[in-house]
Amino acid sequence: MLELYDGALDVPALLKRWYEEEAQSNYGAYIPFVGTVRDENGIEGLSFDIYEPILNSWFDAWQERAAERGAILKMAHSRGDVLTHESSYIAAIFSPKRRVALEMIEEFVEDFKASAPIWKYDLINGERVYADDRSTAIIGSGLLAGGDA
Amino acid sequence: MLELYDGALDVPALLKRWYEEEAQSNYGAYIPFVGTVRDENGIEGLSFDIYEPILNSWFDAWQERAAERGAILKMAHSRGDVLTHESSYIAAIFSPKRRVALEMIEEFVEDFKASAPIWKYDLINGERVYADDRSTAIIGSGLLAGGDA
Amino acid sequence: MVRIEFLGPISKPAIEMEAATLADVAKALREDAELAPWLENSAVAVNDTLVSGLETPLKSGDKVSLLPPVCGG
Amino acid sequence: MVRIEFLGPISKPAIEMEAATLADVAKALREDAELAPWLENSAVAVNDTLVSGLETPLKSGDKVSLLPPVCGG
Repeated sequence: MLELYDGALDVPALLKRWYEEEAQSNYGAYIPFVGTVRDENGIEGLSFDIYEPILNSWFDAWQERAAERGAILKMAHSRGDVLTHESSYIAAIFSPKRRVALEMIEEFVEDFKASAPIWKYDLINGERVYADDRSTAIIGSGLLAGGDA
Repeated sequence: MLELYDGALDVPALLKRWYEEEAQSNYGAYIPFVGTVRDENGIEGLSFDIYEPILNSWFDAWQERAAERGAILKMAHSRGDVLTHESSYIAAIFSPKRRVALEMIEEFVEDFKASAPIWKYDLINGERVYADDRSTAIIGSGLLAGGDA
Repeated sequence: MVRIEFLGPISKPAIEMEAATLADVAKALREDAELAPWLENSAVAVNDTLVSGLETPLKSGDKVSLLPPVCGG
Repeated sequence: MVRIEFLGPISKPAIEMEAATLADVAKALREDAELAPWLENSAVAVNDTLVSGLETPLKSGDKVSLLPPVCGG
């Protein structure tokens, strides 16, 4: 249910395949969130590094949370370069109930932004520049720096 | 941006067309909400009546609210019969910002449920049965019933 | 004459009546016992705009719509 | 020997060292001035599970990963 692709996502194909996969599952609500690279600050695009082992366990934990509410999650993300106006991220929830879907897609996307082990770089003149100004330290960061050891 | 169809929606086609319509608009977030008819209570499907003049003005007012936040809305809904596991409703927001998109899709869908002049019927043994137990009186209802005239 | 339309599940044909305000419409419709539950739970639009007061003035050609409880989606 | 991996933008090759706890790893990494800002803002995983205490025991073959600030999407 977690799919990683080199380069930009084929958004219509993913949205269609996921919809059809669950067409007979009796979910009443399907909410995909699609993230597209904006043309801003003169970038040519973005580039992504992913650490898959922890991304997978993070996603599996979310899938369990969704299951407790009768819902399922699907996610796709790009590795490497994605140009402006291309899409790098889709998160989707299927749920019997509208309220669960609306609440969980927001929680899921926000936790993804704060916790998923993915690193973003601006593509500027063909170079990868770490997007440190838009990045978030994972909760518990700084463990190795303290003066307490 | 408001599209009405007789019968079920072609969800993959709508999601694809809307995505492609805005592919160069520099929106960073695209969130469609897809509503599908659940197989429950032995229904064969649902059926819908729509009062278009007020639906259009309701939608136009929401489009203005979205524009104030740099976003746009698209919506499709079915008229008439939609069978179980078919889809009758898609609402979508495009926004430069993730937070605006996540907040507005929820507000929009909830207000749609409470205010949009659409009436739902269960299809049972080929008959339309008004879904009064799931319907919501529009704010201000009862004006003509009061003892104050 | 104003025209009164009953939307969605009310399933009653439109009627026409003389009315100077929405209060006149309310008074006439309350005489129809079958309409009583719908009057309780319906919103009212005049010329496709929702209204909130019985003093709303009406003129010949106006359209009054009763909107019973909704459930789109 | 435990293996220390630096993920994403830290762009430093993995190293190996003797360490009985995460505190030993911390002590060794603090000697590398270039790493100081990353130690401040990185989370730490042992064998791909995030950990929160320096007393975390390590054994030979363990993998310690430093995860700098993230930004998926």
